[in-house]
Amino acid sequence: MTKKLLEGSQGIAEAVALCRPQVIAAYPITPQTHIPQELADMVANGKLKAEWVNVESEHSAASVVLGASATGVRVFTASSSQGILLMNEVLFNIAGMRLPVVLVCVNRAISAPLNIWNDQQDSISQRDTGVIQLYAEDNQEAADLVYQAYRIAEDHRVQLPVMVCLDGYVLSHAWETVDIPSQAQVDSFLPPFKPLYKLDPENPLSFGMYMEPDKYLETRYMIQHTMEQSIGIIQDVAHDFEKIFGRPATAIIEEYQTHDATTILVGMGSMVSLFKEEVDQLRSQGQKVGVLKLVCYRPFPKEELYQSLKRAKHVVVIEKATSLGFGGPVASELRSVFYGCPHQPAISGFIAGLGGRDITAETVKTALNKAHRHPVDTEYLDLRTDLELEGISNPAGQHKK
Amino acid sequence: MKLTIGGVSQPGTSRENRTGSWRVNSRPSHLHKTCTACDLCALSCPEGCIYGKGRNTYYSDLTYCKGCGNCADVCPVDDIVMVPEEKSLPQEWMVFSDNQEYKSMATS
Amino acid sequence: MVSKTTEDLSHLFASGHSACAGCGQSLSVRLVLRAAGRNIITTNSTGCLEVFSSNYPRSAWQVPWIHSLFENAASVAAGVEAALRATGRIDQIRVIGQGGDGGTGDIGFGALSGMWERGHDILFICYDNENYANTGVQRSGLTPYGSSTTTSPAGKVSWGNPRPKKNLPEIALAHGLPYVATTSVGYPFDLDKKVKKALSIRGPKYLQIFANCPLGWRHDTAFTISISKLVVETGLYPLLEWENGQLISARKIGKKKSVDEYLRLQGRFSHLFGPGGDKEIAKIQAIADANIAKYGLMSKSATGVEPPDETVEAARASVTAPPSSPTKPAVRTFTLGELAAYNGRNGQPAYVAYKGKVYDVTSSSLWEDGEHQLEHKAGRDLTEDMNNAPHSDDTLDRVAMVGVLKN
Amino acid sequence: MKEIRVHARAGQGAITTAMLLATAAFEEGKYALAFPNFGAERLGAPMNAFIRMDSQPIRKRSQVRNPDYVIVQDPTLVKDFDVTEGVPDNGIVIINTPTVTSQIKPRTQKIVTVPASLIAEDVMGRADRANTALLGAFAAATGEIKMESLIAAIRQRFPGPMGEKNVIALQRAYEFIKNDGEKDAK
Repeated sequence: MTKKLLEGSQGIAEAVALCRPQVIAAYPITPQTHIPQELADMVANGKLKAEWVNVESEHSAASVVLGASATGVRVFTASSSQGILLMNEVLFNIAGMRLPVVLVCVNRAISAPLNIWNDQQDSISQRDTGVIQLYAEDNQEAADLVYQAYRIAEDHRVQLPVMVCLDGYVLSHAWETVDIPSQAQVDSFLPPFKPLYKLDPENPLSFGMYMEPDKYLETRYMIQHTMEQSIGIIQDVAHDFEKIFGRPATAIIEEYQTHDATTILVGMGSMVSLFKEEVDQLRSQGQKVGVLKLVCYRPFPKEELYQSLKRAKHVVVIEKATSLGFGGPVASELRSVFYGCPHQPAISGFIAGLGGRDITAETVKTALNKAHRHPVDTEYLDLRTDLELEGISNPAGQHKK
Repeated sequence: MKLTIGGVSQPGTSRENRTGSWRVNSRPSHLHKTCTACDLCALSCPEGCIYGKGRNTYYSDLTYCKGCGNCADVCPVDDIVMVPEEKSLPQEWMVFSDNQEYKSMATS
Repeated sequence: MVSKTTEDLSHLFASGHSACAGCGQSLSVRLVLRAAGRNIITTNSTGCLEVFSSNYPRSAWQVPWIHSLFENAASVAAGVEAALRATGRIDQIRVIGQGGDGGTGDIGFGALSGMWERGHDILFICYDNENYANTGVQRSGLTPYGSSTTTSPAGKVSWGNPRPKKNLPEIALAHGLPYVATTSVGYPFDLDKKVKKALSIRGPKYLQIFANCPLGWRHDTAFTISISKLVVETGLYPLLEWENGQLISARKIGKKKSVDEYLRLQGRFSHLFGPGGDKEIAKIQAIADANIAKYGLMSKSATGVEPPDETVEAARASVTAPPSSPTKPAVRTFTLGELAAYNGRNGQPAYVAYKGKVYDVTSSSLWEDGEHQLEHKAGRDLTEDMNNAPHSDDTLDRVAMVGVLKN
Repeated sequence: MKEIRVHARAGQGAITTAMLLATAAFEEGKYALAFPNFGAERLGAPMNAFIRMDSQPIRKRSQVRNPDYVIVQDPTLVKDFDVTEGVPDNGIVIINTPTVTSQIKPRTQKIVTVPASLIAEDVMGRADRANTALLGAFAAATGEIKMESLIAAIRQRFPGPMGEKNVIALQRAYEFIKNDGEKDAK
C-alpha cells in the first residue's frame, strides 16, 4: 500500500492497471482523456501488458470491449458526456449479453449548449441500460470502486457491466492523496477472469441471438432479478475489500451523522464532501442534520434507503441531473421508495450544479432552508437573477407541489 | 426450455427447425441417371440439405428443403427435376432422415 | 470432388435456418464457412443473416459467432482480435466480420474504416444483396442504379434509385488493405478460393460477395445462381482481386451478355422495360461497358482485338449442341507444352487431355478460371485424375474434342 | 486549512504550481487538494488553479473564494482581474514581476513581488517556467511550506537536470524574498 499524491485520473489508471485488463479501447473526450492517456503510456512503456485499441468513436470503444469480453478477457473503457451517450446503444447490448465490462464515466454535462464541465446527466441518462452504476465521492473512492467493479461484474451471479462514475474536473483533474495497493493485494482480492461463456472454436457458442416475444420479457426479468440480488453481492465485495485493503469501502450507501438526524441531505459524487462539511457546521449550531451518500445508483438500493431515511422528518436531495419535463431522477425515485410506506419523510428535490456551476456551502444552506419551510417538488438552485431569460417572464421559474 | 444468461446458444441447433414444411409448390427429384457427382447441386443449395458421395447418390433432405429449385437449375446434366409437391412424403425420403451415413454428414 | 480425406466442412452453417427460399446470402455464408473451416470466430451485424440464423435457442452457426448491433460488426471483430492477441491465440484463430451491404457500407462504415485503418487481422465480408432486405427492401448505398426499392420506388417521375452503386472495394483499397476481392455466389469455386486466399494473408482484408435477395429483387427463387452468374457475365459485377493495391485477377467474360438479359429476370428492374426505359437500360449498359473497359474483362478474342481462333469457336459451338450429337471440330495435335498454354486463365481457353484426346472445357459451368473443383487444372493431361474421379468415360462426351495429344 | 489561488494564463504551468505545492504539503504529512478551474481555454487565456492544505482530510471541493494566499504568475493579469478578490485583510498576494507594481490597490493585504521570470530565464533560459521561483517566494513570504518539502516535490515530479535547475530557481527566489523582499512590501 503506497500513498501517493495523484491526479484523480491517474489514480483511476493505476487502479485499472492493477486489475490487469487485457484489452483497453477508448476514444478521447474531455474530461476523460487523462485516464486513457495514462493507460496508453503504461502500455507504451511495458508497465501494463494489454492490447490498446485506438478506436474511431465511443460506439466502437464500447463495441471493441464487448467483443473482447465475449472472447473471454478482462476489458476496460472510459468516456464522458456525449461519448457515454454515443455508447448508449452498446451499453444496453453489453448488459443484455451479460458481459462483465467495466467502464469509467468521468461525469460531464450534455450538449446543447456545449459545455465541458461537470454534472451527472451523462451517466444518469444510462440508468435504464442494465449497467450497474457506482458514484465516487473522492479520488480514493473512485480508485477503490474500480477494483470492486471488476469483482462485482465478473461474479457469475451478476454478469453485468459496471460503470464507475466520478465528477469531471472536480475529481478527475484534482490532485489529492490516493492509497494505491500492491499488486499482490489486488490479485488476492480480484482473481483472474473466468468467463461464464466465451467465443471459442473448441465450443462454438452463439452470442447475441434474436429473440421473439415468447422469451424476451424473461430476459429483462432476469436482469432485473440479478440487479436486485446484486445489492447483497456488492455489499459482500465491499466487506472483502475492507478485509484485504484495510480501509472502509462503501459500495451501496454511506451514512454520515444520520443516527439522530431529523433532516438528511442526499447526494451522489463529490458534492457529498461538501454536505459533510456543512453538516459538521450545522451540528455545531445544534441542528440535527445528517448526510446519506448514494454510491450505488443502479441497482437502486430501495430497502437500504428506506431504512436509513425513514426516521427523518426532511429528506433533501440535491442532484446534478434532471429529467427535463419532470424533475430530479434521484428525488423522484426516492419518493417512489416511500410510496405507501408507514414512514413518510418530506422529500424535497433540488437541481444544482448543472454544467459545472459550483455547488457551494450557500447552495446547501439555501436548499435546507427552503425544504424546512415547505417540501419542494423540484427547484433549481443558484439560478442567476441578473440574466434575462427570453420567453420567461418570471425568472424564478420554480414550480411547487 | 432453458433461458441461458445472455441468451447464449448451442451450435447447429437450427436443425430443430424443419424448414421443409415451407415448401409449397415443388420439390427436387434426383433422377439418378446421368449424375456425375459434380457436386454443383450441393454447392448451390441455400439450405445445405443436399448430400451425396458419388455418382447417382445425391439426395435432397426434404426435412429442410424449401423447394427453391436452384439445384435443378444448375444441374449440368439435367439429372434433377422439380416435381409437384406431395403433401405425404414418399417412402424413400423418410428413409433418408434415419440414414446414419447422411446424418453424420449433416452434423459434421 | 473435394478431397474426401479432409473433413467435410459443407455444413458448418447448418440447415434449419429461416432464410427465404433461394436466399443467396445463406448460401454464401455456408460457402464461406466451408472455405474458412472451424478455427475462426465470426461477428455479424444486424440484418437478415443474423435474424434467420439465430432465433433463440436455435443457432445455425457451428463456429463461434457473435452478433451485437447493426453498425459495429467491425468493432466487435476488432475486440475479438485484440483479445486473441492478448491471449497469444492470434496465430491459431482467424477472425471474420460479416455484414450486409447496409451494415458494411452505410451505418457500419465508420467502424469498418476504423478497423481497416488500424490494421486488425480480420477478414470482413460484405454479403451484398444491394438493399436493406431485413427491414423490407429499402435503398442502401450499394443499391445499383435504376433499382426500384421501397424507398427508391419507380414511379411516374422516378426510374428507381437515381445513384450508382457505392464502390466499396475501391474505398477499401484506399485504406491500403493487403487483400481486396469481389466474388459472386454463382461462382462457388471463385468464392472458396478468395476466402482461403484472404485468410492466408495477415492484416485487414475485404471480400464483397454478390448475394441475391429473391424477395427484394423479385426473381424466381430458382434463378439465384443464374442471376449471380449473369451479373458477372454482363460486366455489372466484375469478379476482381487486388493484392497490395495491385489488381491481380479479373475474371474474363467469355461471351458478353447484354444487361437486358440480367435486368429482365428481376422485378426490381421491371419498370425499365416500359415506355422510355430504353434510355435507362442504356445507362446501365454503359456502367457494365465501363467496368469491362476499366478492368479488361473481355478476353482478347471476344473483344475482337485478335481474330477468333477457329478451333476455339468451333469448340464453343459444339458445347451448345446436345451431348448426344457432338459436332466434329478440326483435329489438331497438341504437345503437353502446347496444351499447358490453354490453362483457362487470363482469357485463355481451358483444354484438358484424357486418354490421348484434348477437350475444350472453357464454357463448362464446372470449370472456373481453369480449375475444376479446386483440384484439377486445365492445360494438363487429366487421365490419371479421371480414374480417381466419380466420372465415367463418357463424361467428356458433353464437351467438344478439339484435338489429340502427341505422345 | 490554508487556501491558495493561482492566477495565470493557460500554458504558464499553474497546474504544475498547484500540484508541486500540494505534493510538498503531502511530503509534510498534510492533506492537500490541488485542482484547476478548467475551461476550454487555449494557450494564453486567463485561468486559475487552487490548492487547499490541511492537517485534516479535505472535504471542500468547491472553488476557492477566500484564499489566504494568491500567486500571480503573469503580471499582465492584474490590470484585468482583481487578484485580491476575496482575500482576507491579513492575506498575502505574491506577484511575478520585476518591478514594483502600481496597478494593485490592496486594501490591507500584503503584496510581495518577485522577479520569478527573470530568475527562471537566468537559471533555465526559460522565462515561461516561473512557477518554481514563485513557489520559493511563496515559501519565504508565507512560511506555510518547508523548502525541503518543495525541493523533494520538484525532484519527485521532475527527476534529472531540469529538476535540479528548478531547485536552484526555487532557492534563488526564496533568498530574494528573505534578503530584500521586505522592501517591496507595501
